[in-house]
Parts: sequence; C-alpha cells; structure tokens
Amino acid sequence: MEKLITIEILTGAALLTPLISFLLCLLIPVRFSWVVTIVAPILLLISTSISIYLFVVVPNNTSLLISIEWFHVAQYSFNGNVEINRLSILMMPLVTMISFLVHLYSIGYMVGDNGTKRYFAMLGFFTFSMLGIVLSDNLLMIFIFWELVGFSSYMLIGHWIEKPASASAAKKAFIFNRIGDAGFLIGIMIVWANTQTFDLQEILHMSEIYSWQTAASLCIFCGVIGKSAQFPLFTWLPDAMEGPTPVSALIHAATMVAAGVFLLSRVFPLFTDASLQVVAVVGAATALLAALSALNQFDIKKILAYSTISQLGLMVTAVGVGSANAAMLHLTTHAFFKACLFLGAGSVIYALQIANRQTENFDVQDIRNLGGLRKKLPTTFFTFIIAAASLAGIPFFSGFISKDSIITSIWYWSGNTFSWRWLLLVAIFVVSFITVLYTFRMVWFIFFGKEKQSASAVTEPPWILRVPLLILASASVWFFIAWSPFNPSGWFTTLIGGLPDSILVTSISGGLVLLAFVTAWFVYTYKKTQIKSLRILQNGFDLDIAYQKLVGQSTVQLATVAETVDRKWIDGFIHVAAYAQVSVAHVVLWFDKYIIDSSVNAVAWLAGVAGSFTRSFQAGKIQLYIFWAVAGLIIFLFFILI
Amino acid sequence: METGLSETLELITKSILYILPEVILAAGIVTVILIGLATKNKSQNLIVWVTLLLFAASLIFTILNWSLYTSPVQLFAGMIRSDDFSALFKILFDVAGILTVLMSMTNDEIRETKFKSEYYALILSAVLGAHLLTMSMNFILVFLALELLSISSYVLAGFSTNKKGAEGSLKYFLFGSVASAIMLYGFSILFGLTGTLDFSSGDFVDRLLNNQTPLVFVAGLMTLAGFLYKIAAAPMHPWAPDVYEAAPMPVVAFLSVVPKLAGIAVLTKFTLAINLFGQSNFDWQIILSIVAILSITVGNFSALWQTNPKRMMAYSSIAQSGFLLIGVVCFSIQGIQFMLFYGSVYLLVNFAVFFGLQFFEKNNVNSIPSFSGWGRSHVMVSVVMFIGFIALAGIPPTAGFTAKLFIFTSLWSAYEQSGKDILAWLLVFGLLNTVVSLFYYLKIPYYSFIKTSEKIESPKKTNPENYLALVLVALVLLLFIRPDLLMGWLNRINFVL
Amino acid sequence: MKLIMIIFYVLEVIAGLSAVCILFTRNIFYGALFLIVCLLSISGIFILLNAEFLAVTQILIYTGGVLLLIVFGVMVTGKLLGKPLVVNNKYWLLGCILGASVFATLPKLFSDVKFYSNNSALTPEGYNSINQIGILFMTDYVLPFEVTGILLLIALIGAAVSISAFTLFKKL
Amino acid sequence: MSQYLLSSLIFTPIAAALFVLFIPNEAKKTFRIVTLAISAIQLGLLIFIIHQTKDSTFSSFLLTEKANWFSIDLGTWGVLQAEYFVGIDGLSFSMVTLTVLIMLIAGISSWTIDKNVKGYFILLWILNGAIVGTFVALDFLLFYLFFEFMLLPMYFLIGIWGGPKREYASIKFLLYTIFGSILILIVLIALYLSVQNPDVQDRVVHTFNLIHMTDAANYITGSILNPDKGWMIGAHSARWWAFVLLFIGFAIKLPAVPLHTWLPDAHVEAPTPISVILAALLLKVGAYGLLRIAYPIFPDIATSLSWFVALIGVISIIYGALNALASKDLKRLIAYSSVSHMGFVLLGLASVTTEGVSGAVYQMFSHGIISALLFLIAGVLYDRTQDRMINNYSGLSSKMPMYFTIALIGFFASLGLPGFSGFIAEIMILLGAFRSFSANGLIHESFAIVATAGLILGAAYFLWALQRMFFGPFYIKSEIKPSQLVDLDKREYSMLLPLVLLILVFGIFPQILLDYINPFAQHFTDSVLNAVRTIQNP
Amino acid sequence: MFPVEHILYLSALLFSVGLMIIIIKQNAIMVLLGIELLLNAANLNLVAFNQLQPQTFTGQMFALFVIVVAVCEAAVGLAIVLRVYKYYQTSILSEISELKE
Repeated sequence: MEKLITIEILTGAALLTPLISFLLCLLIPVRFSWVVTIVAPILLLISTSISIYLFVVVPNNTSLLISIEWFHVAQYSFNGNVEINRLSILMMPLVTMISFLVHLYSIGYMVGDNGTKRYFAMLGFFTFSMLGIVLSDNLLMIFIFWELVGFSSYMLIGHWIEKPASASAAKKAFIFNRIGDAGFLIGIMIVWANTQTFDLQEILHMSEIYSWQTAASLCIFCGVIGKSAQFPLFTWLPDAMEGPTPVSALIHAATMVAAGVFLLSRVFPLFTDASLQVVAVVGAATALLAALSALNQFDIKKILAYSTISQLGLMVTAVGVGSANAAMLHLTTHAFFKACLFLGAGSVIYALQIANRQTENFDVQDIRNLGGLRKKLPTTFFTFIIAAASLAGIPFFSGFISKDSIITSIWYWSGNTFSWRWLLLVAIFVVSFITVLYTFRMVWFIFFGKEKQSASAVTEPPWILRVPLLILASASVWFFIAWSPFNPSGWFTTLIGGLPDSILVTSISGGLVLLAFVTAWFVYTYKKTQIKSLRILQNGFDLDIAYQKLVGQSTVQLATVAETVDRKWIDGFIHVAAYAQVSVAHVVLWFDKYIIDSSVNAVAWLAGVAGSFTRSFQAGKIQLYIFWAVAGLIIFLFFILI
Repeated sequence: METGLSETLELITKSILYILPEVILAAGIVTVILIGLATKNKSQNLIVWVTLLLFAASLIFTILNWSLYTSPVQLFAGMIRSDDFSALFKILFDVAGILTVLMSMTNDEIRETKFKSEYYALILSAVLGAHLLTMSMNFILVFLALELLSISSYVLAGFSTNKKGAEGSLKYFLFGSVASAIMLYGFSILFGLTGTLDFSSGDFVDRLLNNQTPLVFVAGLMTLAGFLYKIAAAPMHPWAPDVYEAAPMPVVAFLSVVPKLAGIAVLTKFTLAINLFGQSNFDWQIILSIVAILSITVGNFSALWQTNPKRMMAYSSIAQSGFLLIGVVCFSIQGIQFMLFYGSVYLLVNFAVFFGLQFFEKNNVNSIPSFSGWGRSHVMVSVVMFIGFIALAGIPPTAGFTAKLFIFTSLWSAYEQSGKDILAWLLVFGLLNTVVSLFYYLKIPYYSFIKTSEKIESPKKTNPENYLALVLVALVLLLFIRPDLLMGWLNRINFVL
Repeated sequence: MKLIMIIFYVLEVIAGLSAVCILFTRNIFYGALFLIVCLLSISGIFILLNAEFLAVTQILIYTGGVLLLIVFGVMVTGKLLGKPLVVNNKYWLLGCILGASVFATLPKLFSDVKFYSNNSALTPEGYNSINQIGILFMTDYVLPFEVTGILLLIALIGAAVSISAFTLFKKL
Repeated sequence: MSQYLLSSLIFTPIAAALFVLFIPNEAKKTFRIVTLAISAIQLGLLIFIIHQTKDSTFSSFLLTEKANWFSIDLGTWGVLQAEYFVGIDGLSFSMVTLTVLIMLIAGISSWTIDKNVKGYFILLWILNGAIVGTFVALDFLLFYLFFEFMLLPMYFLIGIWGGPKREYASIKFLLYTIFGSILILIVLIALYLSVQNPDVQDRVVHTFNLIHMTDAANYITGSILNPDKGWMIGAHSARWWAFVLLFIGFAIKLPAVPLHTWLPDAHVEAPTPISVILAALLLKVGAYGLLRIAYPIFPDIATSLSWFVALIGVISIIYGALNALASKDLKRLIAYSSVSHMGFVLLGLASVTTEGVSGAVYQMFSHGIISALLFLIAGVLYDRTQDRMINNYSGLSSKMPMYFTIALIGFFASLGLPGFSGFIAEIMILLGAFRSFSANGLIHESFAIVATAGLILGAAYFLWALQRMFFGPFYIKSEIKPSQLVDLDKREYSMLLPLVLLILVFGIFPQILLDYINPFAQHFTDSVLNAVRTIQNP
Repeated sequence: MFPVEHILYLSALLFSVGLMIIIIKQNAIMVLLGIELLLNAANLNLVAFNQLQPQTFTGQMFALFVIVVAVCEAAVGLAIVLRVYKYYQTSILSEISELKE
C-alpha cells in the first residue's frame, strides 16, 4: 500500500514536472531567458528519471487507478482519473526520454533564437499534455490533452513567427487536427449518450458489444486520422516541417503523431470488427501513398515526414488487423529511430547553415544540395545510418523486429484463403520495399557521393547535439527490444503482451528487405548515371507537371501520381472547400448586408411611405380638412349601416 | 306651480355652493379683465399672480367640494352633476391651467403682447368651459360649455403676433364651428327621438331603447363628431397640426391637454348613455375602436416625418387621443379609471415636454434637426424632455408605460369578456404603434444627444420653468414606481356615471 | 287652417330656395341677402310653430345682428381690395358628393322614424309662452343663461383681441 | 444587512448616479474613483452573498426580498398586484457574478473616455444597476422594467460615445431591441391576465410573480394562457404564440440568426467598454430570459418547439462562424463569433438535459468573460492606431509580444481550447444536445453533430485572423510611428490579466461555478419535464 | 298641426346646402354663412320636435341658446377673418395655407 502511494505521487510528479517547466519558462523574465535552457532540461530529466524508475519498479500487470473527480453535473461525474497500466508505463519513459533528449538537443540547436522562452515553455507544455494523454483513464480527458498537444504543436510549428510559411503551416496543422477532433468529439458524444460516463475502466469493460460501438469507434478513429496524419488528412504533416527540426523530431515523428496509434490501442476493446476493417484499410492506404510520396521528395525533412506518415499507416494497419501490441512495438521503435533521424537531419541542417551563412538562397534541406557528408559529420553519419537501417527494416535493428511483427500479424489476419485481405498484405510488402528504397536514396544523397561545394566548410556540430543522437541511435539496435534479432519476445512482450511470430514471415520480410536493398543499391549506387540524369532533369522542374515528365520509371511514375492525388485532389479539395467556404461566407455576408438588413430598412421605408400617405391629407386647405372629416363620418355611417 | 318655483329657486341657491370653483373662475374672468383695464395691461405680474391664485382657489375648492357629496349630486335642474368623475377632471384642468400660466410667464410672445389680461381671462374661461363640460348632463350645457371652451381656444390659438397665428386661428375656428354645428344637429335629432335633452336621464335611455332606428346611430355619430373634434381624434383631427404649429407654446400645451381631457370626459358620459348600457343595436364599441385605431395610426405615422416639433407633438396628441379612447372603448369602470390615470400622466408628461420645447424655442431651436448638439450643452432640460418622450412612447421606467399597460389590460379584459375581434385588432395596432411612435419620439433626443453641432448659442442660464419640468418628470417617475398612489385614489372613487 | 298651411309651405319653399340660391350665387353680397331671406322665412315658420319669442329673437339677432356683421365684413374686405365681390368655387365635386350623400340619407332616415311625441294635452288657450320662457330662464335654465353671459363676454373679448390685433399691426 | 443584499447590489450604482449628478463634469478622476468604488462595494456584497449562501442549496431562490410594489383594485375583475420580488438561484448567481466582474473591468476600461465624462459614467452606473436587476428580478414586471432600463443607457452610450457610424448603429440597436421588448410586453400582459396569486384565496389577485407563473395550477380557468384550455389563435394555441413571441423577443437580444444584424454594427461602433458590456452582459439577458421565463412558464410549448430552438441555435453557430470568417474588421469578427457562441446556448437550452442546460449557463458565463477579453484586446489596438481592419496589420507579435500572448490566449479560449472555460461549456452543451434524443427525445442527434462543425470553423477564423495580424513580417497601415506602438501598459494589464485568470480558473476548476449552476440545471430540467408530463397527462 | 317631416326635410336641405357652401365657397365669409345655415337647420329641428310635446319649451330654449352662440361665433369668426385678411390681403381660403407640411 505504501508503495502504491509512492507510485501515485511519483506519477503525479512525472506528469507535473513538465508543466512546472512550462510555467517557469513563462514566468522567467525575458532578460534571463538563458535560464530556461538550463531549467527546462533539468526538470525534464527529473521527469524522465521518475518515469524510468516507475517503468522499472511497477509490476508488469499492474492496473492502478487513481480516482480524481474533476467536476460533476447532476449525478454524472466527469473524472480526471489517472490509470497506470502497461501502456502508460511504456509510454511515459518513451515520451519523457525523447522529450528530454530533444530539450537537450534544442539547447544547442536553438542558440541565438529570441523565442527561446516560448520554445522551451511549449516543449514543456507539450510533454505535459502528451503525458496527460498517456495517463488518462477518461475519454474526455484524453480528448482534452489531445487538443492541447494540438495547441502546442501549433505554437511550435509557428515558432518562427516572422516566417509566413510557418504561420500557415501551423494553422493548417491545427485545423486539420480540429477536423479530426470534431469526429473524435462526435464519438465521445455517442459514448456519452449510451453510457453516461467517460471512464475507460467502464467503457472498455462492458459485457457485450453494442451496435453503437461501430459508430463511436469510427468517430474516434477520425481523431486518429487527424492526429496521426492518416489518409486523407495527412498533408498537414509535411507542411508542419516548417517548424524547428527538434520539434519535428519530438512532436511530428516520435510522440504526438503516434498518440493516434496509442489511442487506438488504448480504446481497442471499443472497436468492432467492422470498424477495425476500416482502420486497417485506411492505415494500409496511408502507408502506401506516403511511401510513394517519400520516394519523390527532395527536402530532407519532407522525406522523413512522409516516411513518418507511412510508418504510422503501418501501425494503424496493425491495430486494424487486431494486433495492437505489434503497433505499440513499432510505435516504440519508430519513436527512437525516427527521432534520431530527425535530429540527425537537424544536425546536418545546423552544420550546413553554419557553414553556408554567407550563401544566399541556399536550401540546406534539399538533398540535391548535399552529398558526401559522411566524412565531415562522422557522428551524425554513424547515428543516422543506424536509425535509417532501423527504418528500412534491416535485420539486427529494432525496426526490423517491430515491422516484422506487424507483417506477421497481417499475415495471420489475411488468412489462408484468398480474399481482399491479401491485397492489403501485398500493399504492406510493397511499402516495406519502398521504405528501403527511399531510405537508401536519402542516406546515399546526403552522406555518400561526391562532396559538394557546400560541404567544404562543414564541421561537426557541438556535443550537445551529438549526445542525443548517440543515445537514440543506440536504442535503435535490436537488443534494445529483444535478445533475439528476429524474435520480438523480450521485455516488451512481457510488459505489453505476446506478439505473433512466424519464422516464415520473418524470412520473407528479411529477404524482401535485402532484395530491396540490392535494388536500391543497384539503382542509386551502381548505375550512377541514372542518378545524375535524375539530378540534371530536376533542375528544370519546379512545377509538378514538369516533374511528371521526368519520371520514366514505373515507381517514380506511381509516386508522382500519388503526389498529384495528394496535392491536386486532397489538398485541392481542402482548398476548394476552403475557397468555397470563404465564398459562401462572403455570400452570407452579402445576404446579411442586403437582404436581412434591407428588410429592416424596408420596414422603416414602408412606415415612411404610410406616413406620407396620411400626411397627404394635410395640404393646409381647411375646406379639404372639413371635407375629409365629414366624409370620414359618412364613410363610418355607411360602413356600419350597410 | 308657484310653490314649485320657489323650491326650484331654493335649490338653485343651494346649488351655487357646489359650483363654487366655477363661480370663482367666472368671477376671475371679470377680475382679470378689470385689473387689465386698471393697470392698462402693464403689470404682467399682478395679472399672472391673480390668475394663479384663481386657479389655485378653484383647485382647492374642487378638492374641498368633494366632502360635500358622497354620491353624485344633480344640480340646476339636472343641467350639471357634481360627481367624483368630473371632480377629478376638474382638478386636472386646474392643474393644467396653473401650468399653462406658469409657462406663459416666461413665454416671449405672451410677454410682449398687449393683451395680457385678455389672454389670462381667455385661459380662465377655457378652463371654466372645460369644468362645465365635464359636469354637464344636458345637451344645452354641453353645447354652451363646448362653445365657451372653443371660442376661448380660437382666440388663444391666434395669440401669436405673426401671420401664421391668424391662419391657425381661422382654421381652428372654421373647423370647430362646423364640428359643433354638426354636433348640434345630432343633439337636435336626439332630442326629437327622446324628447329630452338630459342624456343621463332614464327617459333618454328608455326612449332610445324603444326606438332603435338608424337615425339614432346617425345622430350619435354626429354628436360624437363634435367630441372627437375636441379631442382631435380621427377623422376630426386635421385641424390640430396647423393650429399647434401656429399657436404660442403655452397655448399649444394647453390645447393639447385641456380640451382633450374635457372632450374625453363628456365623450365617456355620452357614449355610456348612447350605448344604452350595452343594449344598443349599434355597436359603439366598434365605432370607437375604429376611431381609436385610426387616430393612433394616423397620428403616429404622420408624425414620423415631421420636422417641426410642435407639429410633431400635434400628431402625437392625435395618437394619444386614440390611446385615451381605448379606455372608453372598454365600457368598464376599470377602463375609465385607467383612462383617468392615462390622462393624468399625459397631462404631466405633455407639460414637461412643452416646457422643454419652449426653452428651446427661446433659443431659436424651431426644427427638429436644429436640436443637434443641444443635449450636451443643456443636459438637464434635454434629459427631462427625453424622459417625457419615452413616457409618451410608453417605455419604462415612466408612468407612461404603466398607463399604457393599464390601458391595454383593460382593453384585453374587455376583449376577453366580449370576444369582439375589433378589440384584439385595437390591441395589436396599439402595441405596434408603440414601436412606430418611438421613431419620432426619439427623434429630438437623437438629434440633441447623438448628433453634434458646432453652432450652439450661449445658453440662457437659470430657467426656472425647467425645474418645474423636472418636478413634473419626477412625478411621472414616481407614478411609475408607485402607480397605486394615484390608482388607489382613483379606485376609491365612486363611479356612477 | 288651409291658408296657414299654404303660408307654411310657401315659407318652407322660400327658405329652401334661398338657401340653394346662396349656393349658386357668386356674389357675397347677394349671398348675404339670400341668407336674410332664408332666416326671415325660418322665423316665419317659427311663428307658425308657436315659437313667437324665438321668431322675434331670430329676426332681431340674426337678421339684425349677425347679418349686419357679415355685411359689414363683406364691405370691409371688399373695399380694401377694390375687387368685385365675386366668390370663386372650388371642390365642386367634393362638395356635391358630400351634400348629396347627406341629403340622400337624412330625409330617408327621418321618414322612417316615429319621433317622440307627448301631445296628450294640447297647448291650453292663452298659454303665454313668453312668460313661461322668462320663468324658465330664471329657474331651470339659469345656469345656461349665466354661461351664455360669460360666453358673450368672452366672444366680446375675443373679437376685440382679434380685431385689435388687426388695427395694431396696420403697419404691416 | 443580509436582508437587503440584492437590493443593495442593484441600487448602489443607481444611487451613485443620483449622487454624482451634483459633481461637475470636469472632475474626471472622481468619476473613475466612484466607478471603482461601486465595483468594490459590489464585489464586497458578492462575497458576502457567497458567504451567506455557502450552506444553502441553490435549487430554490435564496436571499429573496419581497415587498408589495403596487396593488390596484380592479373591482369585479380582481386585483392587479406587482411586487418588488428579487432572489437568486444558481442561474442568477452566476449572472450576477459575471455582471459584477465585467462591470469592474468595464469601469477600468472606461478611463480612456474623454468627452462628457459625467454623462457617460452616470449612464454606465444606471446600466450596471439595471443589468443586476434583470438578473435577480422574480417579478415579471420588475424584470421587464430593468430589461427596458438597460436599453436606453445603452442606446446613448453607443450613440454618443461610439465610432463614426454610431448613429446608424445605435438606432438599429434600439429598434431591434424595442421591437423585441414589445413582443415580450404582449406576453407579459397576457400572462398576468391569466395568472392569479394562489396565496390569496378570497379573490382573484393577478400577479406578475414569475414563480407563480410556472405553476399550471395558478392559471385562471378560461384565461387565455391556461395550459389546459387555453385559447386558440389561428391554428395554434395562445400559449404557442406566447412562447414564440417570447422566443423572438429574447432571440433578438441573444442574438440568434436571423435576428442578429444589430449586433455587429453595435459592437463595431460602440466604445470598447460598451462593447464589452454589450457582449458580456446584454447578450446574456436574452438567454437568461429564455431560461428564466420562456421555458419554465411554457414548458409544454417549449419542449414541443425544442427542435426549432435547437435549429436556430445550430444555424446561428454555423452562420455566425461563416460570417466571422469573411469579416475584415476585428471587432466584427468577434461580434460574429458571439453570434456563433450564443448559438451554443440555444442548443444546450433546447436539449433540456442537465448537462446541456448546465453547459448553456456555463457558456453564458464563459462567453461573458471571453468576449470581454476579446473586445478589450480589440480595443487596445484601436486605442493605438484607430484602425480595426485585420488586413492592415501584420507581424504585430514582434512589436507587442505581451499583447500577442494575451490575444493568443483570448483567441484560443474563444475557439474552445481545453483548459479555458469555453471548452467546458461547449462540450457539456454538445453532450447534452446529443444525449437529448435518447434521454428525452426533444432534439435529434444530428443537431449536435452539425454544431461540431462550428468548432472547426471557429478554429479557422480565429487562426486566420491570428496569422494575418500577428505572424509574418511587421507591417501596419496606420500612419503612426512604430515607436508609438507600445506594448500593454499597467492599466491594460489590470483589465486583461484578471480576465485571463478567470478564463483559466473556470476552465480548469469548473466545479467552482458548477456548484451553483448544477442545482439550477437539475431543478430546471426536472421542473420543465415534469410540467410537460403533468400538462399532457393531468 | 304642421307636418313635422316637412320641417325636417327643410332642415336636412339647409344642412346639406350649408355643408356644400362650406366646402365649395372660397370666400371665408361665405363659409360663415354656411355655418349659420347649419345652425339654423338644427334650430328648425329643435323647434319642430318641440311641437311634438307642446306643453314644454325645451326645444325652444335650446334654440334660443343656439342663436346666442351663433352670434358669438359670428362675431369672433368675423374678427378672425378680418385679421387674416389683414395679413394675407385675401379672404380666399385656399390661398390661406401657409401652415402645411
């Protein structure tokens, strides 16, 4: 008992330390803004340590509920319950640790920025909100924190206030999330109307399955679509790369976007078979489209963003096929290697920006401007390549294990007889194939090949940027997850639960990855001429239509189609919708101004006309007055008598 | 026959006590004229104070006379009747007289006229006419009192020293003469039908009941024409705007209150009789409702685009007649009580507004747009006028609202009892017109407070009459907060009509 | 009896005709004269109707007083202008509509009605109406009588005020 | 003392207005100090009220004061009785609290008023008293009195101290609201004709008592609004018409689409403190009237027309938001956002579920403080540049970082970000509206679903405005020097920070207010639904 | 006994002619004549009806008062007409219309 109290307090401490960091950062005067760079990471370190301590200490199958009533309306309670269970115990250290590393990294990365205060405040606030999602045992509370992470994401994407692009990206991110959240909210309302509670304890442990659950779960899934950038709402994520790179690492790769997958796992019992099928299809479609898009990007961060979307799609598919555990595993591994990749990209950007300060209009994020950096940036290169290998799913890296378990689950799910589920399986194989291709392409262009002019003055960034990279990279190796590089069973499975395993699938996927690696090597490394031609052709394209002409190869062609769909149709639809909305709004305003208003004016006018009619008897002629008066009487007379 | 004669004479001598206020006023007319002759009209103050004194005496005796009777008393062989109903009106007339005199004291046109004593004598005689009109129970006296009131008013309306004054006076005269002639014709027919001139007598009602022909209706309508002309209700209203525009401000204030209330008093008595206590074949309720609807609508809508404040007030007074008529339309004691309440409030409010208008007139503010900006330099008087206007419109927190509320309530209960659609329409029109009336009632406050103007002349300081207006407005506010002060009093009155 | 009836009818016709003539004449002066004729014949009717006192009053006050005033007024206004005393007509149509509707309605209504009458006791012989009227003035009608006095005073004052205003502002 | 708490709350400012008549116009400081003093006294009274009522439940009326106002004998027709009857329940309490707080803020904000200070403050105080009076009156006539009493000071406050188009705006405001109040007056007359005081047995006493009006047993047999055998007017019962008239009357105040067009003009032209009062308090009067009068008195009609009320609510939400999106003027945008937010109140009200009604009341309170903050924000900028057009600014955050922070908070609070009070209100309303169909069958679920679109649109227009005004490179169209564009000063902090704090406190600890609102909401839903049951199956 | 109806018809004629004169004739003094006709019409009625109850004098008394009133009206009216004439130099009514909208 005594121990449990300690756990409660510790959980509270872990949750609230980032909030304290947020408040402190706000309250520290601008003059002392350097203080925040010390205070915030320290507080996060404390939070991280507590989380790791809890992770170690709390027994695996604990489900500890801390009841807090937030408010109540009549007999209905709105609780702020905190539940410490296997998922939260896994997520807490994950979130805090990556957050801490990003804090650390940001100290170096954000040097000289005049919005440091705001930046660290929002990082702290984000961490707090994210922990809130993780710990809440209440659908409403999850929604609240869900919105709050959206807000911090908004603030951090728009951190560079003077940049118009970042402002519009921030707005876009928030609104896309809001659209998803509206669905989430409807889901919440359905749950409320049927159960009058938001406590997941009660909702998830219902004795039977009700028909409303399909609707409710699909609506909640809408929230996931928004937050985890699933098809068709994923376009905000590439744009969100306008924010500082550490933010992209923390929020738009490792944690926030993964919150959707977490939520799916959290409320998994609520999902019915029908809704799960929708989830799986959406996830697979996202994974495929995003992978194709990633293959077509030149911006280093956008490649990573699309790859994130694609990986999130994988996770969602995993949940959809009923293997939430596999999704959680991939979420964990992905968090580390993707954070590492982003931070690595960040340190490349940082180094190149320092080196090319004098060069104008130099886009450091364009991989075509990069090359041969492996010698200049050895640490970055080393960590980057580990994380990239993990992303590509090369055996002996964590990504392989997690992706393998996802594919295995889909394999089992798709069954032995042919059905549409096989298509999904094929799609996932294609995705993991393409993943290797774009990962290889990215790594190759950045670190291999000839050293560019731009790379001449590049030096390694300071240690504070490199340490997080090393830590994250080390977490991307297989033994971080399990002892066996081909089998997921390890600490994770003991914590979360068993995962499907099949040697057949493992070997197929391993073989596929190797095949893909070879293909990629063949395309990008062996046939260097092709890369050159690609680069030469690229110089002529800054338009999408021209871009289409470039691509002769089927994959690239497909990728272009995907992007066109993305830009022209989905984004275009949103734009059209937005334009339509704005023009409707204008019509409405016009209506307001001329019809409704003028009807009021018309009434006034009518009153005036009536007035001038009654006045017209008043011409100043006394005899007419008398006539009208007497005539009035006579009219009365006839009116009554006849 | 001989003994009867002496008894009659004795009764007459006794009756004189009951008409002491009227005697005072009548004697006052002569007194004022004589003072005027003696001082060659030079001593304005003496005349004014004597007139005030006379009105005050009349007022006091009217109140004191109340103790003389517990039930209505027939006087002068049924010519007049002293009762609570008329006593109340008489008080209102005397108050109006006092206020008119006070207003005249500072009016430039009246101060400059050569006929001060005549002016005040005419006011006295007009009030005397009003007194007699409310008391009279006989067509002869109705006719005489009405003419006394009218002829005084014709001359008063022309007291302006300009062209327009003469024109207004002429128009008033012509219209009034025709109206009273028509009324007289009605009287003559009613006399033929009933053989009596005493319209409160049982004979009058009985004989009409037994002889209900269309002619009764024609005669009644002709008679009403005269009364409607007095209260300036449609369709007998067209004279009002022209006359109001031409007349001096105190006269306008006087005309908008005293003849109107006197007319409504006699109209009430007459319609109660002609309606034969509800047994008439002709629905006088409908006639009066139509008149009320017409008056309210015509008055309000015509007032909308007026630029002359006096003219606007003329139309407003037409509309207010319509509202007063609603009280009569109900044909119930509550209706009449509420009408009295309405009338009292109307008197106070109207005088408050006219005090304000007179102040502005002195400062050459003669059209509504020229009120621009005055609200800011002359806050008190503008606020007083503003409260007056919202009271006329019937918005809380003024007794105007309470009065309208009461009037509509009695109308509603009349509707509930009779179920006549016309009453519901009257209610609807009344309410809608309340909105319409805001358009013009708020015009002057709108200009004076919200519009700005560069050229505001140097204010004439110390205007005692403005404080008087303030008192009136305060009374209006008080009557809103405690309407039972007046209503309680009205309730206690024994209304035998 | 018959003669009296004839006189009665003749007087009626004269009264009616002269009234109509006022309508059709365009000279104010003639109009005033026609009115005198009309009023005189009415006073004749009054005599026939046993209202001798009234008839005398009618002749004295109306034909003597009112019409003198009017003729005086006509002369003054006519003189000042130096124009012929011709009156223009306007609103013919309106006037005719009004007059016709009144004249169409009233007689019709009158003929349908039985007026109140109480002639059980006919006028006694030698009944002195003037005496009775005198007594009535001092008894039942004393208040109207007094009021009439005040009315006359006020009319006097009023007329004086109006006329004096007229003389006062001669300079205008 | 405790006996006359509410009266003192009402009459403190009105008494001050009378007292101050004798102070010359030039003593600007005196007026400011008196304003603060009034608010201080009112705050003190409020705290005393909280103290007095801490052990009582707020489902019934507390601190009632009852005095005969006037009673007039109508002979055979009975007695007409009006009372000075005030009292507070949860709804009144929250609204009175809001009034006191907003009036304090508006008082501070009024320091910038320069012309005709005396008149301004006197009107402000009268307004203050009238608003408090409206919220505590339990006699319909008294309510109507205060209701009207608000109108004219407001008219002049807009008309005299307003912006360039103030004349048009003030007239429009006046006409709309007078029209509404006439409709209410009609129902007022019909109601008191129909209701008698049950406490007096021997004769019919017509009463304005709002509590008596809610009880179907108090209706005189055969009277026009009798629930059992009321009159028919056309195709509908008189009660139906009465409810519709009341609804229109209050909807104008609310304002609900399509009766809202007075609002943007009035808001835009009014001086900042008046905009604040208008948005924060006057709009609430409409909703208050529906909650206090229309629904409890006509539960049968109200529930049968709930779908319509909800429909109007949803239309207001969407329509207001669309308009806000198209607005180029900051104040106009905020005004339209008010339309949108007050639509939620209608939706919550129409649901007649505990959470829906609680949410509606909470929204009234929360919108009060949030819209006050937003208008103050707009006012801060307007004070500096005399320009309200959104497109005439860009990148303000670099020059005015604290202002940016506060504006950010205000905008996000308004778009319903959790942690701010608006979220609690809107979520409860949506939950209630959605549950209504299964709980009492009044309004369909689709209303709640469509209303969520309002949340998306809300984010769109606020963020778009935020992006245009505060992000990007610095630019202003106004011809003032950038050096004049200073950040917030102390006075502005003293208005803005308390509001921010309140928004946060009520967003994070809603129970503080819900303790007062809940009993009301529960009592409201129970009594309305019970009344419907008893009327339908007597 | 004279037929009352005849007198009534005459009075109706006088009344309608009086009204027509008032409306049609442009000269103010002619209008005054019309008013006198109206009053006389009423007087005729009163006297005629008095015939139906010969033992009373009510109608006659009324008629007497009416005559006095007619005098007063005529006097005041004429004074007013003269005053107007002074200002406007005309007694044509349609030209005396400064007071209007």
